[in-house]
Amino acid sequence: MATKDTNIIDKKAIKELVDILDEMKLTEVSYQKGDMAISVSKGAIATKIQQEISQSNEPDSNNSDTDYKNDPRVITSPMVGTVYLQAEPGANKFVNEGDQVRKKQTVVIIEAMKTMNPIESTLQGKVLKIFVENEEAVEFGQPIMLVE
Amino acid sequence: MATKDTNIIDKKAIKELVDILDEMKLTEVSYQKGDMAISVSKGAIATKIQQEISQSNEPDSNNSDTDYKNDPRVITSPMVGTVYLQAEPGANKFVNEGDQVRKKQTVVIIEAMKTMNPIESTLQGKVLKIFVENEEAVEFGQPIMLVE
Amino acid sequence: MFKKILIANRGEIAVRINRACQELGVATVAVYSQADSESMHVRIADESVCIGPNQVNKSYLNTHALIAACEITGAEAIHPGYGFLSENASFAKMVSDHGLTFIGPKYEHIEKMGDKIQAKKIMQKLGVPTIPGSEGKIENLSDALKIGNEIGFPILLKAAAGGGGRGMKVINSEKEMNENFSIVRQEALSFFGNDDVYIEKFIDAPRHIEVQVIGDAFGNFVHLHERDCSVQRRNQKVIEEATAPGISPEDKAQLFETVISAIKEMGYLGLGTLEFLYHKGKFYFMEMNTRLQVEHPITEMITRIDLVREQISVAAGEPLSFDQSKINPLGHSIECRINAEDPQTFKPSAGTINLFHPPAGNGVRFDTFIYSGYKVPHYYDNLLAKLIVTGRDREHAIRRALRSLDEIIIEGTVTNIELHKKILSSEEFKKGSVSIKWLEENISSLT
Amino acid sequence: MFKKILIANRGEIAVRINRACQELGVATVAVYSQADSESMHVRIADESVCIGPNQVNKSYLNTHALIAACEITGAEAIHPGYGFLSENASFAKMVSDHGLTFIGPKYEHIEKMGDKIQAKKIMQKLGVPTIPGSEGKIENLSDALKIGNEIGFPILLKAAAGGGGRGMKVINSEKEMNENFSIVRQEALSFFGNDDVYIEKFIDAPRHIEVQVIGDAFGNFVHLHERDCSVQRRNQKVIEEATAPGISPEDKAQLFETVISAIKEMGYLGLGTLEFLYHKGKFYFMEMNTRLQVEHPITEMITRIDLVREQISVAAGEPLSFDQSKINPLGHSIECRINAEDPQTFKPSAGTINLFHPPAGNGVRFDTFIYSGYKVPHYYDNLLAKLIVTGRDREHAIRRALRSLDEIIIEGTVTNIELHKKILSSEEFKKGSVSIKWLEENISSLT
Repeated sequence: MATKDTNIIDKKAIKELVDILDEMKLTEVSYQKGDMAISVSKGAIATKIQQEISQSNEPDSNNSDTDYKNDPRVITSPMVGTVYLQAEPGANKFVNEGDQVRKKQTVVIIEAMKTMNPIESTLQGKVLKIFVENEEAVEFGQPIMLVE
Repeated sequence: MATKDTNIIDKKAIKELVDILDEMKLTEVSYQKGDMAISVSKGAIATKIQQEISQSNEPDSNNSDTDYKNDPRVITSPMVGTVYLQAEPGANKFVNEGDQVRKKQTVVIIEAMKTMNPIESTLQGKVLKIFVENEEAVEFGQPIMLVE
Repeated sequence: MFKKILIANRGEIAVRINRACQELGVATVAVYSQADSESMHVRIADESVCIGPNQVNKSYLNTHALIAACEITGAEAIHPGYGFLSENASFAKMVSDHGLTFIGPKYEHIEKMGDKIQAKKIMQKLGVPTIPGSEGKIENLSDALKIGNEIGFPILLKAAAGGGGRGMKVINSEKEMNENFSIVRQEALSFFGNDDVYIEKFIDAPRHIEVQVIGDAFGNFVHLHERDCSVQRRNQKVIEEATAPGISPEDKAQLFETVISAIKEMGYLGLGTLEFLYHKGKFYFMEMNTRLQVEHPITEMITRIDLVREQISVAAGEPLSFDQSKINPLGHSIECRINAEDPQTFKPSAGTINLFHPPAGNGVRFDTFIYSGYKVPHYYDNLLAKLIVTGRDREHAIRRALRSLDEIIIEGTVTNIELHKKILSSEEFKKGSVSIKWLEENISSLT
Repeated sequence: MFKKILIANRGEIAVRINRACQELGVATVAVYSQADSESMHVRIADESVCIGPNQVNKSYLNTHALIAACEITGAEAIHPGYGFLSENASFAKMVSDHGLTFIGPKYEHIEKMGDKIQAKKIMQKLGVPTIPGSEGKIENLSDALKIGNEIGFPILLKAAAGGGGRGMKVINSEKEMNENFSIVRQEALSFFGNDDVYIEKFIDAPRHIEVQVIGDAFGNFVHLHERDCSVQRRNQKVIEEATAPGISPEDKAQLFETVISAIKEMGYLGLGTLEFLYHKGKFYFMEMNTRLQVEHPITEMITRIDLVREQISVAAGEPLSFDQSKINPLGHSIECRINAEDPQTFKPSAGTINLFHPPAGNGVRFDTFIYSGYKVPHYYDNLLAKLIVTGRDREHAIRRALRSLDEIIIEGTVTNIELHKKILSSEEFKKGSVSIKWLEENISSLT
């Protein structure tokens, strides 16, 4: 094994990163500073089997909204049901992309068990994107719209 | 493949990284500094399950000889049977630690199916260590003695 | 037959039900809490719907979300599994009011059997032997003392709304009754929202014997013999077996006759289990579970009937695929509940299963939902898997269980596998016929 | 019963036998080649002995090493599994000459049944229907032409020492006989070290039906019904099922009677399988396998008899644990052989199993030796696992097989799982009764 002073690799930096990995229960960490970049990973199995098992049945979700699942700028569905973007057929949408919304403003209606549930905005700002289409089925936690 | 004196790959750096990988029980490490970038990884699952399954039943082997399993300096048993270090009870051993052996010299006898099979040395040199005891059962490939 | 079924459960039982649906050619909808998005039951279903956050009352017990999930997916029926909403009569009614089918008994039967006092009265009337006790709820301490003296102490003071071993206390004397009557009532109120209590004769160290039944809408009622679930810890079943050792065929036959006559009289639909205490040659009805049981597979193995398949068929209005004459138990089957729990403290253990390798081979079934890399959430119960072994006889089944337990690899969380090995290796278990107190009294001396 | 058994095999069958021994309380010795040191059969045995290098003739076929391994471990009996030395009469005799027990039939029976010409003669004499053909070996071309004309072309020219589908050719005319007679003999000589050949009537597109039998040393002879192994590719079985669909109970009963009478007359000991071609309501004896078969589990599932356990008991001089009256097949069982092979070229595939997750649930058995992280050596055969599913009827078993195939995860090597799905989904297979030519003729059009 190489002696201490002639090591090519900066073991100390890697060790620090591994400690962070363990402490934060991560499976992978990458770090880059100046001309140095390090990436370490552990426990590849978990990721692997999950990918494999998912192949046959990806839980329903729109490709477009999965990236935003944990985004704080997103209004998510508080319930399971069918979403309506307007109060009745032919009416204007509650909200259009580009509109400003206030907190507590009704942004969509979700129908569940024959009941219409007005869904209020939890955010304030400009609607950048509406992820759902009229009469689409939504599940709990599904992104409805992105607000800046 | 690169010729000896013009190695393109810095094997030493890779070796260091592999040592770190092993020591810190990682499955993957990437390291970049200056114009050098290395990434190494190992199949962690394989190692893991094998360790786990081995716990309940480690194939028979003497701790003392396992390290030498693939050592070219070792004479291994060419057959399954019971090893004898001397021709008959009370006689001198064929070979003692410290002796010089020649190729084709009988070093032990292995009894299998009531037949005595003289085992000849495949090596020449000084006997550093004899791994087996008299009347011990040996399997195929089991180290018999270490020759310098 | 239904075209699509929503499975309102998680874990191994959701996986079990999903498999039965697949084999029936029925599409499945899995529901899940946010903590369960990576769970096996979600991954193997045809569709899945997230119904709420991690807490069970906002997800798996969220009746509105479940009905809405049927609406958006077009599922025609709901299979509740066990636990959660499986014995919730008002949910069963709600399901039916929405034009959907609840895969279980009629809600009236769920309701009646859910009230332990009423259940006992009904069974008594139907000729099923019950434990001597108060006729209905006890109004006050003086009544309690009077009835206690009539039946003879020790007696059991039980919450009418209790179950699963919770909400009961042994009372050995008038003095203990004086001390405990209001405490038990108060506990009943705070745990179950109902302070009705009743009294039963306390039977010391009985066995737990239960009878599996099923009925269809065409007047067919069949029993699938009994299970012995006496190996318990804190009233939780640990090991179950079918059939029960050391009880004469005549006594069993008489019990089955009584049971069948009762459920026929009730017009019971679907799967049900009548639980009995067995002591000195006598059976005493305890309660009826109006749902699929955790331990149903041991009955499946010895009878070769797929209970979940039959349960779904019956709910779909089809007749049973067999009659009593086809039920001839063969061999002996044992189930070991593999829990994620600390072997010393019995505390539930969560964590990531780094590595999972199941036992296998002739006569071995391993019902589970774990896989290598699965993170066990700590929000739900700690049942990881059920090892079900079946052998030509009890001794063979025990040996098969032991070699199977040796084969299991579950890395990343502690389990009670070693406890199972100790139980199955103990001379007393091997002899058979241990009581429901045996494990608890011997757990520290098992080696 | 033996105290210790040496298992002279590897792979799934060595694991299977080890489990049976564990359940009997018998200690086990695994043997292995250097390539197999990490193999499951080594890991689960009580002891293990490395018997040689990777090549089979120096390890698993190394009779001296096997006997020596018994000597150093004190094993009293050798279970040969299937393949390797399982039908080697001189090895069986050598084992017995060394005071050990060969777990299999008497070596005389292995020897007689190993010679296909002699086997046919013996069975003919015992009243078992055989395929019309030459009475013994053919000396020369002119005899071959004469017999060919007597029986009527097409005929099959077969090497006496052949087997497993190797060493045979269909001859359609005198001309083809002229061209091929010496070629077939020469091939027989180079493959099997014996150029004896014989002639049989060629039966086009028959089914492969085989009967499982077992005999003990007390004059008990029992059949365990039949298996249909018609789904083959290049004479290798791909899917087997029990019982065989579309054959009348009367025809089966008559066959069983003939078979039992024959093995009783032989005084046959242990497990055996009589293989028949079935065509237009008639059975023709092909050969008898004097060993455990790969497909034995489907018979175990429908009869509930542990064949390996019985095989060991019988070899230990014990009587069978059951008689014919106990054998009442229930349900339908199907086995899919999961091979590591390229789905297009069918070339064997080796490699490391990065990830393995088995199918499970009611009615599912998965006999295998692989595990996550196992490196499949390329020296041996490519059978990775056997999926055995059992359902209430054939349709149920097929559905169960399909959902189980969907559950399997084997990562790191290609397998024939997709082929199994195609076969089980095809209308012709579902109808039942396909011939041994069906798969090969339809393999490219299965979707």
